[in-house]
Amino acid sequence: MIWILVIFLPLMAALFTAFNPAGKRRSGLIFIIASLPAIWLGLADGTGVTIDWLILGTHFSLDPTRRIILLLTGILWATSGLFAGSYLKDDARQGEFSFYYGAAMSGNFGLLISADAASFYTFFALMTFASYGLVIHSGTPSARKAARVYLVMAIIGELFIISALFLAVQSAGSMLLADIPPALAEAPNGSFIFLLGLIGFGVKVGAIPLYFWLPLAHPAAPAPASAVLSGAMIKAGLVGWMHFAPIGLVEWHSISLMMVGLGFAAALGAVIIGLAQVDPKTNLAYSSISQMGLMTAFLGVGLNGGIPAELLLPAIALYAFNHGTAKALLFLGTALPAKVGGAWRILMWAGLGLGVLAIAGGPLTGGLWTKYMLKTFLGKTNLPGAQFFLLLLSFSAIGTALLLSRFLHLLYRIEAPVVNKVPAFFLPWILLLIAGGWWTMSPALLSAELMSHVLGEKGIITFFWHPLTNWSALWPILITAGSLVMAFLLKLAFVNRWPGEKPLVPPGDFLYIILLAGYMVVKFLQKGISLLQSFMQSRHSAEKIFYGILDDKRTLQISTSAEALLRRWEIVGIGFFIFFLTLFFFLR
Amino acid sequence: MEMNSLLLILILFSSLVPGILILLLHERQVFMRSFLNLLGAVVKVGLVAWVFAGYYSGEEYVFIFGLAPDLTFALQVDHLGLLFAALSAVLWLVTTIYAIGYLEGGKHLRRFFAFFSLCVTASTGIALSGNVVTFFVFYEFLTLSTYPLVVHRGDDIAVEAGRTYLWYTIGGGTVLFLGVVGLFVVAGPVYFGQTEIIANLVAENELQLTILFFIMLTGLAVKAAIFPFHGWLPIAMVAPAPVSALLHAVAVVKAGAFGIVRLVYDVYGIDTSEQMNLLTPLAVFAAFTIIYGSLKALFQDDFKKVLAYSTISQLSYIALGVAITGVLSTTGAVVHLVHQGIMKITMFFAAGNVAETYGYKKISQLNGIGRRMPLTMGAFTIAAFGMIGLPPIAGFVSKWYLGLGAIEAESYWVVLVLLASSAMNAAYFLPIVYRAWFCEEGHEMVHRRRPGRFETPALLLIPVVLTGLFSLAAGVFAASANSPLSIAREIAERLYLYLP
Amino acid sequence: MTDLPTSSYPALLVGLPVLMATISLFFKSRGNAVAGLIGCLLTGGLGIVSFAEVTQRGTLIHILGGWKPPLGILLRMDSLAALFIGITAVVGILISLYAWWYFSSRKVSDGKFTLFWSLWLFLWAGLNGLFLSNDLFNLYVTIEVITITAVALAVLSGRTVALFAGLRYLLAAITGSMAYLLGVALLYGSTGTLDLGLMGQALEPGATATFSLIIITLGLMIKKAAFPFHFWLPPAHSSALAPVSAILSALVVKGAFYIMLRLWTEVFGVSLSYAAGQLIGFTGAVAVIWGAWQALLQTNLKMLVAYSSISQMGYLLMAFPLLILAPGVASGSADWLAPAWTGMAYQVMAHAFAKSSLFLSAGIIVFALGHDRIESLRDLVAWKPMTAMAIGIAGVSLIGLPPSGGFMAKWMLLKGIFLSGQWWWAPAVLLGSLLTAGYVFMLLRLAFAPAREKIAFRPVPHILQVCALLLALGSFLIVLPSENLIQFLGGTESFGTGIESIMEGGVHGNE
Amino acid sequence: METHQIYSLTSVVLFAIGIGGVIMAKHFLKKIIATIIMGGGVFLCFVSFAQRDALTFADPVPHALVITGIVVAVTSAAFALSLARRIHQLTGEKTFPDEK
Repeated sequence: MIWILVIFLPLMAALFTAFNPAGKRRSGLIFIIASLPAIWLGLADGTGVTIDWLILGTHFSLDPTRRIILLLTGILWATSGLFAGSYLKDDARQGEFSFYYGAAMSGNFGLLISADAASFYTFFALMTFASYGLVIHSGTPSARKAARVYLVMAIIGELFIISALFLAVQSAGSMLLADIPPALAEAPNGSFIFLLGLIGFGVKVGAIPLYFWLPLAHPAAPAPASAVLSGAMIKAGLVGWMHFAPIGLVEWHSISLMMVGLGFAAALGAVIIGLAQVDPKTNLAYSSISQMGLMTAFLGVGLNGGIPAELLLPAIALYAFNHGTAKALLFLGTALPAKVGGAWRILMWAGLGLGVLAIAGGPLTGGLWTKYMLKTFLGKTNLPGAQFFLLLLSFSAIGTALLLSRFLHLLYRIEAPVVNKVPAFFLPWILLLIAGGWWTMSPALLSAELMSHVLGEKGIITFFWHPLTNWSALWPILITAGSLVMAFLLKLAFVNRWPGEKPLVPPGDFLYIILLAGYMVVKFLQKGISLLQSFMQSRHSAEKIFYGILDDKRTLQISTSAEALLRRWEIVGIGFFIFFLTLFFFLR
Repeated sequence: MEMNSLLLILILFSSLVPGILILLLHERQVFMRSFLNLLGAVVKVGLVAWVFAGYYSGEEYVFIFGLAPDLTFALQVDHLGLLFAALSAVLWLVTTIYAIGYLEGGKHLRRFFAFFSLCVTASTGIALSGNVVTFFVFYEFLTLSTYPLVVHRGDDIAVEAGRTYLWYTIGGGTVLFLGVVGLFVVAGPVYFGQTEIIANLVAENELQLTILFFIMLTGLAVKAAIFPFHGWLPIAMVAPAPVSALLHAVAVVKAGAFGIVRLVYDVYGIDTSEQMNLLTPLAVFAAFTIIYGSLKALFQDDFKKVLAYSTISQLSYIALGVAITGVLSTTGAVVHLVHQGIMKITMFFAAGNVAETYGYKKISQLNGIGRRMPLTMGAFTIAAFGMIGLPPIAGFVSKWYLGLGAIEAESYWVVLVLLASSAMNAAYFLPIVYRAWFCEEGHEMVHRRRPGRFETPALLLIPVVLTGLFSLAAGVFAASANSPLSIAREIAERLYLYLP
Repeated sequence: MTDLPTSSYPALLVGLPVLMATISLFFKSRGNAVAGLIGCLLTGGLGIVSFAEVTQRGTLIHILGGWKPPLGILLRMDSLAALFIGITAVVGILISLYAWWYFSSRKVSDGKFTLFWSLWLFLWAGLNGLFLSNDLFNLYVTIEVITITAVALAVLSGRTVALFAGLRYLLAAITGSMAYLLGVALLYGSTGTLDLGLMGQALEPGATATFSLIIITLGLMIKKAAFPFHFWLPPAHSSALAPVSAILSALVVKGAFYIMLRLWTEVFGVSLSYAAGQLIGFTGAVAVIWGAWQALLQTNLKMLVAYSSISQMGYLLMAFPLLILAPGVASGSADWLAPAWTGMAYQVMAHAFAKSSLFLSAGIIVFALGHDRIESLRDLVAWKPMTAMAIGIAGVSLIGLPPSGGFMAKWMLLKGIFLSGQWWWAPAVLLGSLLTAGYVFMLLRLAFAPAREKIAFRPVPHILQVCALLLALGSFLIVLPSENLIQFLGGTESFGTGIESIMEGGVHGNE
Repeated sequence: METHQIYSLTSVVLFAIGIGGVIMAKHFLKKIIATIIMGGGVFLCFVSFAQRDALTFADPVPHALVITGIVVAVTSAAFALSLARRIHQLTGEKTFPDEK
């Protein structure tokens, strides 16, 4: 029952908050209630359920990995929903927003608890297409453009996903997602199927080179929507990957290396482009790309073999948990500086700072812990260049710190209200902060096996207070802080002239190259395309030829004169004799 | 006569008799006409449900009437026929309601509703026909009974369209006739399901059987609008919306598709068809039609034209599924027979509602229509998503099975065709959805008043909402017992029981 | 032959209409018509009753005056004759009823139409006599009676067009009759008998037999307007009055065909060849296509229907090549004879019903509008729905769509074609169907099209429409008893000798 | 050549002339006369068969037939003539319109 409520309540919430005035007024509360089953499932142990009559026969169940993500998702949707309830209460189209929000929520929960391919795909699509409504919500030209790019990419992603699912289900011979990784490990075309999935879900994850819609779409949505987009929905792609990745079963060295390479490229490259942005939300979007790059890389590490999935995947999930809560915190935070005044601002800045640190992996934060876990795996792998990648990991920490400092800087420039006031949506924000911090750092979500694998004999408390670990977390932060201070001190033109109005690189950087290339291709093929268009717009069909003959004047003329000839007595006589002779000939 | 045979006749009569009675009514007897129509439709649904229940509890339904010593008129019930009959009956009821609302106050309604009923009689007859000859009889009857509907508007465009419609369908019927007689001569009276007859003849008459197969296929392809015989379909769009809806969803095109299904599965049999290599050309033509129809739809601005070309494309899914061997693709083909029907009828209802309420027929005029007509466009959106193949809507289920079937048969190119078609479906349906929901209303639109209590008259609104819900439910509850999918799966499994 | 059950029906079938025709001649205008109509109804009823009698008792004969052949005249009513008489009766009754209201609602000044009734009764008598005749000369006399009365009916309207057409018809018919009679003379010369059965046994292959076969066939083909001798038919049929047109095309042309069928199957068995059958079939096929094509191009309704007759009669000829076995084909294995035979019979029936209905509908339109331009059919569905429906139903039967009589005919014909392996006839059958659909739906299309201007028309008696519709429905209803009908036609007991031989193994060609 | 052969040959020639006349002549009267010539040929043929061999009596049947035939032929000819006359009265035409 609870399993159905997980998806059913958000759908009901969507309808109720969209169409019922009372529901519209209390949408925040309703969304909290709607996400309670998901949170509950994320924390409790459920055995799963099979619903024969739903879609193509639905199975719901959870494993530790997805339980972590579900908890994350539940928390994010709940807090963002509450946030949105008051944040958007003056918005004329709040009802619409709630509708898409609820639908996307249901999709997001559903895909996490789905254990079979069809329902997974169903909820994935529901989430993807419902969040289109979130992206386009503001209706501004830039939002429309972002939404269009989002939609195109989403459809491309769906196509890859469905083809990957077709092949995977066929080779697994079962609809259960759990059967896919072993089947891929066995199948001769397993790596091909995995690559299809990689591309398909890569769109959602924002992996290189499919990320360019992300810096457009995530910032275009209202803050609570951005929070779930970047915090929760982006993780759906990761979950998709996890369903396909036969971790611990194969040793796909080249795919592994490719993923690690691309992951780190994203982790570092996104930082550079993100630094050139002027919109805090775009900045965050690039940060998301960067962070997802790291997760990509660690999943890639798993494909190199030697690491059991039961250990690696929860670790990645926890990393995602940390990133998700913190990123959502920051995204929601973008709405705060303009609204929060007076003493409350201290709390706000503290929260934002914590969020930044958590993502950058600062000392005493969940970020440190999650990053450490993954580092353990990287350290123990036999992937070529593992040491180099470890170094890059540290660089990425510096990069992230820089990027998020820039984010704070951008927020800082927003004019604060003069009065000492606090909006209602400050509460969910704080709740999120607490919940995120608590569950990232508590060992409750992880298995004892994993804990001991990472930490050995020592407990997590020891880990956090161990100077060495803190130092390893601290030095990238210190380097960042140092370089920032240096930049200020030197009053380098570099910092002052760092773009404030227009981004150095337009959001969605890579998109423009694609569009340019596409434009050139179109121009090159213009003649062909216009030909195709005129061909397709005109009507061609078989009857044209037929009518051409039938309706032609000459046809009529010839036929009539032939018949007039046949009516003449002479011709009849000739016919008589010909007939006579032929019959005579035939009868002889 | 036995009760069960009588039931089959009653199913046919439940629309035939109202049709004839309506013809005898006076034009102004609106209430009586509507009453007869609805009564017939409800009775038909009830009877089909009765037969449905009976068939699943082991009853047999056969009606045989000898025309000539070897020429028999036979009705029988099997899973496939029952599925199609149920589809016809239910959608007829819905469309009747819609038509009553849509054509209110129009001219020549007596004629319209009479032929409307006859058309459904033909469609049900096709579903229930037990042998090739009976099928052919109803197939031609369908052509005739739809003609007055196509030209109903009665202006020159409609009449010209009717001309083209007839040339195509009569031509197709004639070709089919040739094939049916030829089959009769070669194989005798073939009842559906007796595939062993053909199988036993293959050794001796392979050439004749091959030629006959393609002759019959050509005849059926005309109604199924497979390229290059699709030309009549976009033209027949001049008909009133309920007619287009019925034509595209259950009656004409579906008769062709259903015929192809019957031909391959119940006349020639799958193993025979495959052994004789008959299916590859069908697959190629179907695949080409899918792509071609989608491409054409992509470049249209007329709402109904888009839907028409989309029908051409979608219908060939069925043919494609038939052409691929395997339980999964067969399931996909059969279930798409139903799913395409309910989704397409929803779209036509929606297009009709928009045109009837606001007079908009072009896609470029649809900006913001979703706010004005949320239920109509909501149903349309569901159907459009289904057409694209998005879960959990009916279209997804068909596509899922077709795709899996193609992979099972190792026809990977078919998967590519399906995906390309999905992409193109998205490319022409999503702009409509986008305009409806996310664009601002045009200037003249803002000042328009809403037509009444609802967004559009209730008789127009109820059907579209119903079929929209059907499309959704067929997908969401696909795995439940007695859903179209489960019946289709059962059909497929029965068919392949004979395969090694 | 003479030991078959005798009955007075055959004699009555000829005598009664002659009597009634003569009686009606004694009356002035109104009484003439009443007597005529009574005569028609009686003759028709008699035809139906005698048909039923034959179905019960099998072949009936009547020996006129007790004089046995070869000197006396024997009337034979076998199943084929009974079928033709039955159709003539049913169609004739409906046409007569139509004619009654058609003429009686016209202006009184058109009084000369009173001749219609006696002429029509004489024609009917001729037809019945033709179907019942069992010797060649009797056939000649009856067909001449038919010709003269038919031409007289055709020119009844007195319009110049009709007169020209009638003279052309008459000249062509006389030429055909003379050719036929020459053949009869030659046959008599070589066999010394005129009785069909005896002649079939006595005829020996040779130059005389061949020559007479050719000349008789040619004569009859002129009379039945087979391609390329159809030149007289369209003007004659289209210029006549509506009931007359219906009679001419539904019944009269069948007479010549009937003789040809009888002679080919019963007399000329020895001198036929496979190739000759093919030639006849070929002319039939050409007629099917050419007639339908010309019909498609017409602008006048009655002209269109007349060309349609040429096309439909072509189907009848297409059965001939199937009835003649190729050299070397074992008679037992020829399983296509029965379908070809029944197909032909159905074509005769379906065409009689459908064509008369079409001409009567055309008459209604002429009645209402004063002309029959196809353009004037516009909006027919609105102002004469019943007539539109009659045209539609009759047209559907002509096309051969199921479940009409035309469908049965084409089904059987095609079946025969495929069974015999002579597949090359199939495209002609189908193309004919398609072109027929073309002109039928050209009419229906206009019927559904909006009128260009307001139509002013004379009120038409309701009963006229009913008659036309009933005839159209008849072309469908004949399918219902098809199992019995086919049995009736195919049951060897009720067959004449020639048909019996066909059922047993066909007419053998020259080996 | 025997007598009845001469007769029958003549009859065929007469028939052919008649046919030629019907086909080629344009004037109504000529056409009608041509049919009468055709009839003459046919009747001659009949009569020639009445006595197939010199020994037996003449066969009476052909005579009866010829008499009947002549009656029919005369009727037809008379009817044709009356039609032609009527046409001439109404229109002044002596030929078919498409044969001028």
